[in-house]
Amino acid sequence: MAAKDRKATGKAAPTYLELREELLRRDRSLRHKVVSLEEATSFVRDGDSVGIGGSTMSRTPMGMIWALIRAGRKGLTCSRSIVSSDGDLLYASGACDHVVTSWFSQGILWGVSKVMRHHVESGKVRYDEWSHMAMGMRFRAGAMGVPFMPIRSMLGSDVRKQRPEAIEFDCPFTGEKLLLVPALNPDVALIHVQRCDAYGNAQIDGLQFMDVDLAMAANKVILTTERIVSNDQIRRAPDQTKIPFFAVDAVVELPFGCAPHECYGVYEPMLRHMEYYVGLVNGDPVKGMQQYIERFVHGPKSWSEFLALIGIDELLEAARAGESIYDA
Amino acid sequence: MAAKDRKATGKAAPTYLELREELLRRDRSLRHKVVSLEEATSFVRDGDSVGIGGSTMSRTPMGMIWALIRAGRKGLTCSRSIVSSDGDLLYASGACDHVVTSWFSQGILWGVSKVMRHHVESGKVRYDEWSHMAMGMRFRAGAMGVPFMPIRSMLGSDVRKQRPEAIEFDCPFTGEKLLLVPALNPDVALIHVQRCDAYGNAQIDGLQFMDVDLAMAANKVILTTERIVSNDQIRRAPDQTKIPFFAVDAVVELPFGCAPHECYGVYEPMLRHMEYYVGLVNGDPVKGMQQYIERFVHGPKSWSEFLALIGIDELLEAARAGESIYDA
Amino acid sequence: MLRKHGYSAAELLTILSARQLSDGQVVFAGVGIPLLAATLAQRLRCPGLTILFEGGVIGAFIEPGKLPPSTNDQRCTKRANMVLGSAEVLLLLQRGYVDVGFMGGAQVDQYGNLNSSFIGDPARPKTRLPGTGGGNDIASLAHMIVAMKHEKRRFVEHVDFVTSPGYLRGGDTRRASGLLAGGTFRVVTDLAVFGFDADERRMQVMSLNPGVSREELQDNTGFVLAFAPHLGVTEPPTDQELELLRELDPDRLYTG
Amino acid sequence: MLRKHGYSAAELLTILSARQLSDGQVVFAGVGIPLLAATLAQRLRCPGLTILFEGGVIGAFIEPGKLPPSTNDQRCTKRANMVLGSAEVLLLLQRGYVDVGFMGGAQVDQYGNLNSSFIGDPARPKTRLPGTGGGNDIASLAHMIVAMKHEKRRFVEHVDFVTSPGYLRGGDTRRASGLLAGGTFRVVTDLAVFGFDADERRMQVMSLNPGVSREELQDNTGFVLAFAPHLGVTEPPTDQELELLRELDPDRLYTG
Repeated sequence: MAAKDRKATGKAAPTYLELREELLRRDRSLRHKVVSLEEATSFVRDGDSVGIGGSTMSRTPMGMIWALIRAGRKGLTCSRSIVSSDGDLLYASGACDHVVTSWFSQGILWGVSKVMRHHVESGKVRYDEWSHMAMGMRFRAGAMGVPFMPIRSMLGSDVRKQRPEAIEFDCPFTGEKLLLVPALNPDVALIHVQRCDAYGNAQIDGLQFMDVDLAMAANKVILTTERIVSNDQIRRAPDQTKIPFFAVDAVVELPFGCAPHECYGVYEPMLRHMEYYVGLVNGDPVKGMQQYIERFVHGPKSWSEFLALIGIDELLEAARAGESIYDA
Repeated sequence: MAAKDRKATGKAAPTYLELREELLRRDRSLRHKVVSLEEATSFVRDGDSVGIGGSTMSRTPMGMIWALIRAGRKGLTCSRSIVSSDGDLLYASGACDHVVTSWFSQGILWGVSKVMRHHVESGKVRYDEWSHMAMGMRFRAGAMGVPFMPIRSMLGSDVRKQRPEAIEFDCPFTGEKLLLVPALNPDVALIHVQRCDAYGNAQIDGLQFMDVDLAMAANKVILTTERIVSNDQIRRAPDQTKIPFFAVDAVVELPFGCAPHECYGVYEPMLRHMEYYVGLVNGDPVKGMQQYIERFVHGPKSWSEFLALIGIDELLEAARAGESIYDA
Repeated sequence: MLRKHGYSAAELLTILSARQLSDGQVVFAGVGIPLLAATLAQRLRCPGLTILFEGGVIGAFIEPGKLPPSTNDQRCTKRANMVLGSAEVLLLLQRGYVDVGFMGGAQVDQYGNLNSSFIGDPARPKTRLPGTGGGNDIASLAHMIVAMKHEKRRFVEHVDFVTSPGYLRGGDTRRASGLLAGGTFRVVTDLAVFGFDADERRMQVMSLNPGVSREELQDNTGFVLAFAPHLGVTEPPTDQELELLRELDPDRLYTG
Repeated sequence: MLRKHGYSAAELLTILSARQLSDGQVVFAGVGIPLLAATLAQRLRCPGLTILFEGGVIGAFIEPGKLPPSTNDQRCTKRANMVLGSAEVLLLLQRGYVDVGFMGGAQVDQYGNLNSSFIGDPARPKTRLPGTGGGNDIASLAHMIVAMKHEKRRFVEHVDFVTSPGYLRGGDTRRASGLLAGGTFRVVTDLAVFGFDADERRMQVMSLNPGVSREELQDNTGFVLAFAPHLGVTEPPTDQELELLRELDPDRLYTG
């Protein structure tokens, strides 16, 4: 069943056999998958369940999200470990009406996101809150091909009470109470990495977040990458590959693809742009956001033009800081 | 409850709170843990449940097993993903009377281990067979601090029928039949790595097998390592650390610590010694084994003397082959 | 507030929180005051303190003046012993490797429950707050220190929403709900330091901060306070504590 | 056996098994003949064949003359695309990434069940065999090709012990036991190639190997054979197949 139909009929999740069939239908051979950012948007359909890699302001696939908004995608359900300004953009652009995460605001430095508040408090959109570990275990169950993972958190809390999708359960081994959290298998995952080859064998430096489980849980993966490297380079250190090619459907080379967020070891967040952004949108979550989207999402002709709007000085400064993590 | 008492009373596994208490009792600070091979044996008590790292002939902590046999340990229950000649030695020396694994013989090249057959068929010892993935999921449940993992294999087979410890279960989300395999939390894990620091921060190159889950599942970890490196070196690439120091209780620097087995990227198996060994013990699984243990386990004064018995030519040849994995 | 003492409320809070940690502990710290307090303790008294961050970091040493904007930023990994997945680092709590969880919240109640999700009725919230992040997991799986600014609207009889469980409804209710370990054992504010009694699991004042009276504390608290039999007075921040703290956060990113 | 044809039984078995694979597939191969056959297919006709090994390897290219002594040895990782944990690589089967599992066994029965655990009564076995390894997982979670030497004591009506499930007791019994996907679809031996009928799920001969008669096949089989309506004759190994195979295993490590 297609994502849109599932959403329309209220059916929560594909069955195990449907998931397997979707994988088997895909061409999983070692083949060239490099496409443009614009072409990659065709892998996401209206109404899809979209898993987003990275966490907060780190390794956010901002370029891909930006492209999906420009392509006019609607009705997406987006899941991510922690959602930052990517969520503001997704709600305010109309691309997404349902976020599944553990924490949602631009970042601790700026208090509560007025954009999130505006959309959620008005009841226009849905924000499902799970504990951070529960998010991880939902992706993990999806990656492992099982319907759930058992956890020992969320129990007793109101977070749990808001999630009837999870099931309390007496362990048949120990009699202990456990919470079973259901597998999350997004239709498509958007993940940004430091490097991968043209087939989609991806290496991720530093913080991994939940990206490996997310990639294996999703039916399709779109990779954006700072740099495409040769398959030979991948094969010289196969233990550094974190996502295997056969999980990947599209590869987009997109330098500074997380801007204005961070990419580990390559650039830190562009905090001046973030300050400007937060000032604008938290000042007026409707008009400010509209202004930002017009100027920074629909305005530029390309991702490079968007980067130019951030400004070369800020990019270089962020890159200098990003690379400094490797200073001894 | 101590391992020995649990074994004596037939109590299968420590409770969740017992496991937590055991961890909290341990000094988990960043402290120097380097000891001699002989000193490290004191971390294993008679009757302990011992998890063994590596798989088949790869990254087997042979030096540590050799030292435990010399120290006269008895009544161990040993679990490992796949057991090779390490299991022969453990049974025949009397150190171990119970093996939990998915496959047990010296290696595919030599047919069925006559030593394993002799001990198991006579009913003197126990060999519990689980599927390979079930072994992995048992360690994983242990590592995650939950009582079980759900799996979709073993169902319908006689492997499952022999393991009443696993529980069949109708999924409350999907109605599907699943098998719940119980957590395995060994009292102590023996793991050999290519390098670690004096605190126990360990890097593992190449094949990881189930070692990370095993380390986190066990109450204690004894690391043997080809080389001790500085903590500074570890901290320059923290994303290469696979086992964190606070899981580790003892660090032993032991070059060629897997001999005559393999250590990825350092040496391949010493097949001439293995051929000699298999010929001897499968020719006569009692006397041959006795002879081998006298000459190669109790005979040498040190691990280096054991290596000398294998022969410098074979060590060098194995090292040349081992390093060749990095030839482009 | 408290400017008269030559330090800010946030500085006092950070310093008092840092004092709750001991050398050799493994502490799981949230962003903001907890991160800063753990780093302060590490540099001041506890060189063997192991700090964990939700982004997936073990044994970090945050550099002075380079505080991270979240616990998911690369700055959190500087000279760390290990970087691992976000789920993996939380699973360390579940397995039992962690001595202390350490975080804040928007509201706390008399049983040490924290709210960082909703102000008002969750069905029609006055304010939708960011949510739990790892807070629920940390509070569910470890012994907790809570660091918070002390305001009447934040110190309430019952939180509007239990995001991160303390002792739930007191007594045995935490254990009965399936949370077999952990629980809030300290709440540190700019006015006082609190513990919990062993039976009812209700918050009680252990010591008043310098210059704070019982009455002032009660006036700023939304429920009737209990006081420990041997009520202490908190030692004021030392020059060394203040100096080191200001080195760590020269831009007042967290202590502003 | 079959020396008259200029190739050994093991060589024939390897070559016929290799022919069952198609380019672009993801195949999970056990050690021995399966590993060798998959590598042969990859070098001969299927450059885009992705080979998985239990040790934790994706997309390996085994070097001629350097066959690994197990699928857990470093030789399995040579020029692989990815090396990962043993549980992780098996979980790929459970998730559904794998087209074909490929392995052998000590016994096979009419429903494609494999035994590699016990000969005789498991309670008092005549022979304790090594056990399942990943066999049970592969057979439980993927479509299977089985490669075996054809002997009467190995081709039995019912295996002494179901280590790796085929269709269990035939018909719907596999699905009913909870195994929702997969199943044995080919058994390749040095005498014939077998499939399974769609209803009963019983083994049937699809083609006889060169020079093998129905009678000879039945004489060497422990249960009454069914033959497919359009019984074929297997194409004999080509010179190219034999040449490449002998390059791969010059020491007859697996084909001895």
